[in-house]
Parts: sequence; structure tokens; C-alpha cells
Amino acid sequence: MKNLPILIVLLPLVAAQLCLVFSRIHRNVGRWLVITAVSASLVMSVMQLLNVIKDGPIHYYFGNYRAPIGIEFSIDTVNGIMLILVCVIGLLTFLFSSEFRVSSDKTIVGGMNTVLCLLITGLLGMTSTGDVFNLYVFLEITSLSAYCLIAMGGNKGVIAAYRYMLVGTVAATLYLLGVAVLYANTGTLNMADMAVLLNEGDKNKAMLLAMILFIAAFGIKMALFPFHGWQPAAYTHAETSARPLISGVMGKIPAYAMFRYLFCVYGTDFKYFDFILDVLGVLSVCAMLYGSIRAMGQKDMRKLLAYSSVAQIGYISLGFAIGTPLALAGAFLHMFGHAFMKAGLFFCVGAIVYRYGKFSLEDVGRLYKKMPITCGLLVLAALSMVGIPPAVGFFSKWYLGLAAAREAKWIYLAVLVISSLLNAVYFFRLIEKFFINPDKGLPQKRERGRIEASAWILIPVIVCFVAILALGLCNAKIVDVLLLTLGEVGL
Amino acid sequence: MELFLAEKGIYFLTLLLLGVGLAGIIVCSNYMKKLICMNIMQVAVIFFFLCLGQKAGGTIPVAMDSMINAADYINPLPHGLMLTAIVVSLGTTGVGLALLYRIKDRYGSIEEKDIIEREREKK
Amino acid sequence: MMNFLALEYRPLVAVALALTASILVYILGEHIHRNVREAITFVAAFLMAADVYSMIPSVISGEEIRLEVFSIVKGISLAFNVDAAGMIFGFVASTLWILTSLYSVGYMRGHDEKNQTGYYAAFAMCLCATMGICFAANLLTFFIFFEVLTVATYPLVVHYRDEKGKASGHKYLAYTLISGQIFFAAIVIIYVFTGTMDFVPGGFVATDALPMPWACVVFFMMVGAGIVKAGVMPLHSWLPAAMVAPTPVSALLHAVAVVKAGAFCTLRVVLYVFGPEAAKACHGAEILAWMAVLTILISSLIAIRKNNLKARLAYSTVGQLSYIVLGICILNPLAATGALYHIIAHAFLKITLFMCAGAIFVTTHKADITDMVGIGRRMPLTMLAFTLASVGIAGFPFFAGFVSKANIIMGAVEAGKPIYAATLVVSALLAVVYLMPVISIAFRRDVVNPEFSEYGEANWRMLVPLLITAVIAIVFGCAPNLGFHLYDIATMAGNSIFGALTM
Amino acid sequence: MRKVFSVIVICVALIVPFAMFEVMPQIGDPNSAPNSHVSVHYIENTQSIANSPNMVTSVIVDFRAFDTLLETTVMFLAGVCVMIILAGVYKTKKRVIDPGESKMLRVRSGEKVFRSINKDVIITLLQPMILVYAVYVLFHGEVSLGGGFQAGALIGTVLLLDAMAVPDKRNFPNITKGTSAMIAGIGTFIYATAGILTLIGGGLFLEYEKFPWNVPLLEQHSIGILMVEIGVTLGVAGTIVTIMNVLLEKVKFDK
Repeated sequence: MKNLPILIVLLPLVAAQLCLVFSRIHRNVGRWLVITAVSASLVMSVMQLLNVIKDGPIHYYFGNYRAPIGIEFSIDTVNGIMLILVCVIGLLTFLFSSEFRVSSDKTIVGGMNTVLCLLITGLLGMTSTGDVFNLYVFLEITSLSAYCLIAMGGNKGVIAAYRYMLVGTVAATLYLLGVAVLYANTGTLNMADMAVLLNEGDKNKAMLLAMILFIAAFGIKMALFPFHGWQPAAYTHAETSARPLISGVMGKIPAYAMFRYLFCVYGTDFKYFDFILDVLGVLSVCAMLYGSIRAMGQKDMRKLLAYSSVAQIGYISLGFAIGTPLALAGAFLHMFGHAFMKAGLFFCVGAIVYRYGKFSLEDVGRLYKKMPITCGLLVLAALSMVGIPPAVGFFSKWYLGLAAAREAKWIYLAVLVISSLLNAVYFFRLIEKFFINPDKGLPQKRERGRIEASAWILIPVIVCFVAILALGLCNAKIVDVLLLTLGEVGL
Repeated sequence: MELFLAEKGIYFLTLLLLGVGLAGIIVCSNYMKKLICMNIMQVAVIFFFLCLGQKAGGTIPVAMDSMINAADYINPLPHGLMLTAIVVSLGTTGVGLALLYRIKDRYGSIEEKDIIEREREKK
Repeated sequence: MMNFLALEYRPLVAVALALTASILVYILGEHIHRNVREAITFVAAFLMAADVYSMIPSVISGEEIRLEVFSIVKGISLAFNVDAAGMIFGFVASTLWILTSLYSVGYMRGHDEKNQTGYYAAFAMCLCATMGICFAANLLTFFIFFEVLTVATYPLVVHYRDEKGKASGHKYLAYTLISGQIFFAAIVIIYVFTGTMDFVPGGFVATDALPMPWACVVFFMMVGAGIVKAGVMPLHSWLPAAMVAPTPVSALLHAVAVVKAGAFCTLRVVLYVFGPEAAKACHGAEILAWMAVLTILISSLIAIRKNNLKARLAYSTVGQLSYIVLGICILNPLAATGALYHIIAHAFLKITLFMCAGAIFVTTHKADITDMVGIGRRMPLTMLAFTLASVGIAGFPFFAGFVSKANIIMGAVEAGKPIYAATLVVSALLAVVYLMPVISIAFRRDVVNPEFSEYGEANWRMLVPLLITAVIAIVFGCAPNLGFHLYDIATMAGNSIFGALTM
Repeated sequence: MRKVFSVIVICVALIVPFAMFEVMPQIGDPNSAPNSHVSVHYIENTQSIANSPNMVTSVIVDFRAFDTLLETTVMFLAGVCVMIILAGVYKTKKRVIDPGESKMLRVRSGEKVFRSINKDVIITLLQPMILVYAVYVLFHGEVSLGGGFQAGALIGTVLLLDAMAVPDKRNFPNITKGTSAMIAGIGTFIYATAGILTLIGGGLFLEYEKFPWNVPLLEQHSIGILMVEIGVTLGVAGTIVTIMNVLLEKVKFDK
């Protein structure tokens, strides 16, 4: 039991390392190996979360070297839930991807599974680590595998991946520079230890400098306005079967890391804390408006969803910018919710591509007759994005709005309202295209199967559907669990 | 001034390098040059980090029986970390080069304006 | 083991029944025979009506039916509370669901409509949301179902999936979503300032809870959602635009669920959230009353000019709904009673009118009033019901409309606002002006349209519901308390709101 | 002009805050924060705990060994990525060496371009030496400078020389790219195994003292470090060979 934190990360890692070997035997052996590993991680992360709720945060020391000497994993309720989220979406993506044959599979069998599994490993590691440099290494694992998965989406994907690689490396470099500044002032790499040392003596200026670097770095990685330039092309052209994971979770974990620095390492004693929060607030307000406005003009489903992600990331950072425990809980709830919404929407896009090979919004008229389940999820996820109860999107907005109102930040409340109306414009346009536009009589690329697509495609769709509703209806429980940790940080 | 340079000067040299790399990524229109600038930037940060390992009067961090004081050896931690960072930057560069190969193969050029033009043509 | 038939679970059961019906119809719809599909709707409708009726005795005896299902957000539960006002709306909605379903079957089959599965599913969903609105115990629960209603109505509005439907769908969404989101912001603000959300008869917002100009702003942010749905001018224009939908949908929009939900929302906000004192102190009620007065007059005048029967009825709805709003804003127990009773009266009368219009349209494919010359001869029963309902809308004695209007007028006089009373009287006359020509044209003897000779009376599935509603309208006019003690309940609601105040 | 200007702007924007805020410690100050907190522990305990006089080695493969596991994984991942990214390219039309051109070269300078005594014989002689050195670096890295990365790079170099210098004559068995990527994966797995064994032994991850065999504690550390180094070596060598193989496929040398 005491080894749960490492096992959650280790199993996908080992599975990825061995995937190529087992794929030699048969393609499916490697695939089932990684699927088993990720499922096991999922089970263990659930167990771990229960432990954390019962006994408080877990600290895991590698090699039994105590905190500042060795590397530490620290699990609290927030990242306990995030681990589950990553595992679930990762698992669904694996199931989903099994129906898609990628072109590289001829050259290297199981290569895509390896990379996808390493992406999951990186995300899990970034979530659970309590060491600043370890975070960097996990960040790079995540980035590298993401570059690869984006590049797999064809020629435009390669360009998008290259541009993302340049920007992403700048982000990693800036992060490293920030770490250098903090290390120069504290001499430690452990987050908890750093939090203690930073509060001794006057280090506010160094901290401010490092925080600006971190905001730029994580801003790029999470595609926060104005650092989002790489994101729409990358989400659009990524490999179809990997896109749900990339769009659903990859942007969230850097956001979590930013939260970690802002609230756990720095804390409210930091002299320029309010200033940083205001900066974040301005950025997120811009993101929410800009992303929504840009999304309105898109004709390609994938681009529309990508720009909508820019806006939705704004909601998350808005929660950080408000800074009260309730707002943070709202931000994290939105993170979980949005992961399922966006991943779900991309599962839908994938299912449509699987059967018809089309991305354009003009082609999808009356598709609901042929793919009712997929379109059901599409509608639910879209409504959730707009913030219609009882989907989860409404409740995260409720917490954000409530926290903003309690802090008397009326502008944030107004922007929340405006942004969700802008969301409504393009999401109802999307729904309209599916339900109202005349049938274009698309030629089928693949047969419909017994239901409407194969089970591996439908399972993720159904799970996302249930998850959006369940997260919405059980949000009070989740927020309670989140507040166990968040109640101690924040304003 | 001299004292300042001796105490802090090296930081600014590395930062200068970082700035050159960053500016190169932004202004260069050739993708290969961008990649090179990216590398320059990574190396600059590695140098920056290594500055922190310096210790006056320290020697290389291989323990000798004659010296047991911590003050006698330079700080090994930045070196260890930067080994990792170097390998990571190596991996990134490798992937970047592979991507460039693909771009060149597909578009016949790695100049940004050519690629944008080609993309526009296809539409 | 929980006893799901226990009294406190009944509001939940009502919601769940409609929800289940909706889901079943959506999932199974295409795979089962249409008779089975419609049977699902009927079973749910009857069970729901029985469920709602069974709660009436306990409401009359003043017993509290309260259920906290679970904590929907931190600190607030998804809670149901059956009170007198909710009961009235619930009664109307659940009763009319049965009749509208029957009518829908006739209309949809008679007209050979497409997308019937989606239609029935969305219809049941609307009813689910309406039940939630009726019995919601706090603002958040109310808002959740309110938004569900907004969304569930959209597929009905765009039922025909053509350009016109799309345009009116856009209009509908623009009005309701914007007002809904503003409502959301207002709920947040109210919660921050008062710390509670539970509806209390007489309101829970203290007069000095918010600084002065802002109190009025928040009041209108909240009421906005209600008056958009209720079609108070200048926010009414989606309602006539939504006329492109099939007639049963119009019936649903106008009589059963949507506009009534708007009026009910206004009621809840003015009397159960702000309360008479705060509403008066921030001048919100007064402004709103004047808006209602203007709406009543202007919409009646517009209705006279409309040649399309459904459009004329739509503007009539805009006017009639403002009676309710006006009745609420007079802030007087009598007027509130009248407003509540008008929900019932208008529902039965207007649904009769719409069903008649639909029956005419399905049978003869005529939508314009000028084309209907002599139609009364061919469809005597339909036109008889139409005549009765028109008379009722105009507020003649012995019709349901009279009871409510008389109450509102008496309330206005008692509150010292004779202008409001005068408005109601004038508007009743205007109603005569815009509805009587229809009847006189229909029964004209001189020119008989030769086309009509081939049509007979409407399909029985359409005819029966509209006759039933017409009869019910008369019954409730003659004996408001018959059977369900609805008038008593309305009075109870009015007294509870203002009684809490005087004590 | 624009370029120079932007370089200046960015450099100033980077340097000024560092200069103004006085955020960095003096270079070489023995009492500065990075030199006094955890690093002292690493320096003083490198022999007593990690049983390795090379402090950098003990930091990367013992105190902070988990970082290095991931670092090796990054190498492996980079290899797989390169392979996947280049897998889409089937056309070898635009190859580096134009066949016509090299044919002319061949005519000009004798019989066969690559067949010369320097390349053929000297490289054959050099390869075993480099390999021996690689093995030395691998096993000695624990106590002095060197280690798994260097050893892996050397082994990779040997295979690189073998493939590049005389394409049609290989001194080593030909490793296909699938196999080499597999080897890289297995290498990283060996590293991970060191951790898994300690888990089996009832310790925490990479807690070398808890290996499930019974030897003195300090020896346990040595075994752990060695195991890790072997894993790293295989990982790095595998990755280098993978990338080489992938690239070789895209280029047609003339025989």
C-alpha cells in the first residue's frame, strides 16, 4: 500500500518500455499490455485517493532519502483526483485508438501505443511530483510525446508539431530558468522545503521574477492567452485517436503545476501575490473572450473546439486569479469537467471521422439519425460548455461566479456571463449543423456495425456522457474532497 | 564594476546568450536556424544553472581521501541536474530534426514563408 | 429501503416520470411501433397527473411536503417543496400534458410530421423541467430546471428544420439564454448578499440588503428571465416568431409550460425572493407593473392587425401573460390570488384556442383568418369551442377568465391603483375586438368557400381534447373550487405571502 | 535591423530584472544558498551512503535516481519519436546524394569510392578498442568520471562507424531499427527493474539497501548503481542506433 504513488506512475512507464518488445509478438499483445497497465493505475489511483481522504496527504520518498535530499511524490486530494482523471481519459483514449490504424504502424509496431503511454506517464508524474526538477523532466516527457502524436496527424500536423516544439521548448527553458532563480535563493529543489525557505528573509523580488517566468512557461504549456498561438493548429492536426487525451488533459496539468507554485510553494504571504493574481485575471478574461470570439468563425469542427479550449482554459486560470478556496475548487471542478467535455467532443469528432472521414461543419447535416449516441454526447458536452445545468459546466461556473461575487470582483462575474453566452453562440451553431442542416448524404468510409460504430469507439463516448452528468450531480462531494486540501491554501 | 563583473558577470553573459537564442527563434524565418537558436537557448540555461555550482576553492566533485570538507568540493547537484537537462535537450533536438526532415520532404523547403505559401496554395 | 410512494417523494416522482418517459422515447423511439412510443407518453402523463393530484389534499391542509434530494452544490440542496403556488402550476401542467399528448397524436399523424420521436422526447423533457420549476424549493433548483426547460424547448421550436425555424430558433435562444445567464449572475449576487436561497412566502431579501440603485438592477436581472419567457414587452418578439413550430408546440409554449414558467418565475422572484416590501422599496414592482400595463394595451392593438390566426393568438398570449405579471406586481393578496388563478384560466382557454387553430389547420390547411369564411358550418364543434374560449379570454362572467380578472381588478382597486383596473377593463374589450371577427367570419352565411365542402369535422383525437379543455374552462369559471379546490389554493398562496408580512 | 533591434530588446528585458533585483547569489560564494543547503549533504555522504566517490554519479544514480530513470526514458522516447515521425516518409526521391553525381566521382577517383584501406581496415581495428573503452567507462563510471551515458554513446559510435564507413560490409550483426528501439526499451526497463527489485525487497522505489539479496549495505548501492548504468548504456546505445537506422533508410548510398 505504501508504494501506491510510485506504482501509479511506474506501471505505465514499464508498460511503455516493454510495449515494443511485446508488440513484436503481436500488435494486440502490446496494446493490451499498456491498457492493463493504465487500468491498474486507475484502480490504484482510486485506492490512493480513498487513502488520502482518510489519512491525509501522502509523501513518498524515493530511495528513502528524506525530503530535501531525494525526490518526493506528494499526493493530496487535489492531485489524487487529477491522477484518476488522467488515468480515465488515458484509458478511454487507448480503447478508442484501437480502432484506428496509424500509418506508422507498418514501420514500427506499437510505436504509437508506446508514445501514448509515455504521455500518460508524463502527465501522471507531473501531477504527483513534489520536486521542481522532477517536474521539468516529466514536463519534457509529456512534451516530447505530444510533439510526436501531433506530428502523426499528417503533413500539417508536422508543421504544427514543429511550431509547438519551438514554443514548448522555450517554455521548458523559461521554466528551468525560473527553477534556477529559486534554487539560487533557497538551495533546494523540493517544493515543500522551498515553501518554507522562501518565507525566510526577503526574497520577494526573486520570487516575483521566477513567478513571471513560471507564468510564461506554464502559460505556454496550458495555452493561456496570449501564449496560445501553438494550440489551435496542434489540436486540429493531431493524430485523431490521440486527440482526446491531448486536448482533454494535456493543457490541464501545467495549469495544476502553476497552481502548485502559486498557492503551495509561494503562498499568500508572498508580497506581490495580489499583483500576480491580477495579471492572471486579466489574461484569463482576455482568453475567455478571445477564444470564444475566434471559435465563432471556424468552419472546421476541430478548430472550433480548439479555440473553445483557449476560452475554457481561461475559466480555469480565472479560478486561480480569484484565489479563494471556493474559486480554486471551481477551477478544479472545471478542469475535471472540461477534460471530459473536450475529450468527449473529440471522441465524437473521432467517431464521425471514423465513419465518414469528414471534419467540416458543412458536411454533418442530420448526422444524428445515423449516429444518435455520438450526437447525444455532442449535445450534452456542448450544453455543458455553455453552462446549462445539470451538466458539470454549470456548476463549475457557479463556484467561480460565487467566489468572484464574494470577493466583489464583479467584472469577473460579468465576463463569465458574457463568455458563456459567446460559447452558446458557437455551440448552438454546432448543434444546429448536426440536427437541422439538410443531410448531405455523406459516403460512408466504414460500415456502421451493429450499433453505430464499434464498441471501442462507443465505450469512451458513453463513459464521457455519464461522467459529465455524474460530475455535475456529485459536484458537492468532489468540492468537499477538494476543499480538504484547498481550504488550507488560497486567500 | 570589476567586482560586480567578477561576482555576477557570468550570469549576464549567459542571459545574453539566452536572449540571442530567444530572439533568434522569434525573428529567424528559416526553421533550421530556429532549431539552432533553440539549442543555443537551452545551452544558455544550462550554463546559467552551472554557475550555481561554482564554489571558490572547490575542486571537481570526486571524493578524495585527503579532503573531507564540504567546502573543498564544488556543488555536484547542478551538474547532475544539467546532465539530465542536456539529455533532454538532445532528445528535443533529435525530434526537431526529424520533424524538419519531414517538412523538407513534404514542402521542399524549410523557409517559413515558402511553407505558408504552400499551405495557402493547397487551400 | 426508501418508500418512493411516500408523500415527500411525490414531487421527485413527478419529475422522474417525465424524465424517464423522455429518455425512453428518445432511446427506443425509432425502434418501436409508434403506438408503443405514444403509450409511453400517455402512461407517464397519467401517472404524473395522478401523482400531482394526490398531493392536493395535503397542500390544502397546510401540510408541508419537503424533500432534500442531495446536495447539488456545496451548501445548497436540490430540494423540492410543494406549496400552494407551485401546486397550481403543477396542476395545470400535468393536466394539460394528457390533453396535449392526445392532441399531438392527432395532429402529428394527421399532418404526417417528421421527427416525431424527437418531438415526444423533447415534450416530455419540457414537462420534466416544468414539474421541477413548480416544486423547486430554492432558487438554484429552480434555475436548473428553468434552463433545462429553455434548452428542451429549442428542438420543438425548430421542429421543421427549415430556414424559418432556424431563424426563430436563434431568436428564441438569444432571448432566453441571455436572460437566463443574467438570471444566473443575479442568483449568485443574491446568494452572496443574503446567504440563503430557499423560497420564503413574502421574500427573504431584506429591504436594505443591497444598496439602493443596485437593488433595482438585481431585481430586474432576476425578473428578466421571467418576463422574457412571459413575453412582456419589449422582450416579447421571440414568442410570435416561435409560431413557425407545429401547433401542439405552440400550445405547449403558450399554455402549458414555457410562458407560464416565465410568469411563474416572475411570481417566485417578486413574491418569494424579494417579497412585497423589498420589491416595493426598490421600485422594481412599480416599473414592472407599468411595463405590464403597456404590454397589455400594445399587444392587444397588434393582435387586431394580425391576419394569421396563430399570430393573433400569440399576441393575445403576450397580453394575457402580462395580466399575471400585473397581478403579481400590484403586491396585494387579492391580486396575487387573481394572478395565480389566471395561470389556470389562461392555460385552459388559450390551449383551447390553439387546439382549434391547429385542428383547422390540419383539416383545411388554412392559417389566415380571412380564408376561414364559413368554416363554422363545417366544423361546428371546433368553432363552438373556439367561441367559448374567446368569450372566456375576453373575461365574460361564468368563464375562468372572469374569476381571475375580477380578482386582479379588485386587488388593484384595493391597492389604490385604479389605472391598472382600467387597463384590464379596456383590454378585455380589446380582446373582444380581436377575437370576435374570427368567429363572425367563421360563421358567415353569405359567402361559403366551396373548398370547405370536402372537409368535415376534425379528427377525434384533436376534437376530444379541445372540447374537454373548453368544458373545463367553463367549469372553473362557474365553480372555481370544484373538485380540486384550486381557488382555495390560490387564495392560500396569496394569503401566505402577504400574511407573513402583516404578522 | 529588425533582428538586431529585437535581440537587443529581448536581452535587455531579460538582463535588467536580474541586474536590478539582485536576485542571484555571488558566484563562488561558499555560503550561498545552493552551496550550503542540500549540496553539503551530497558531498559529505557520497561515500558513506552511496559508496561512490564520484559525487555527480551518486547524485544522479542514487540520491536523485528517479530523475535519471526518466531521463533515460526521454532518450528512448526520442528514438521512438524519430522513428514514428520519419515512418511516414516513403519517398527517397530527394535523397542527399544524387546517384548521377556520385557515379562521376567513382569514375574520377578510381574503382570504388568507399573501399580504401583507411576506412576498411583502420575502422575494423578501431572498433574493438572503442568497445573496450566503452566497457571500461561503463564499469568505472561509478568511481570516477564517466558512466552509462558515455558508455552508451561510445557503443553507439561503434555501430555508427560500422554502418556508415563501409555500408556493404558490416563487422557487426545488422540491427534493424525495430530491434534497436526494443533494446532501448529493454535498457530503460533494466533501470526500472532496479527499482522494482527494491520494491519486492520491501523498500521504497530505488532504495538500493533493500535489494532482495543478502550482501553488505554498501555493496547493495554499488550493485544498484551498476545495474542502473547498464540500463542507461543499453538505452542510449539503442536510441543512437535507432536514429541511425531510421536515417540510413532514407538515404541511398551507392554500393
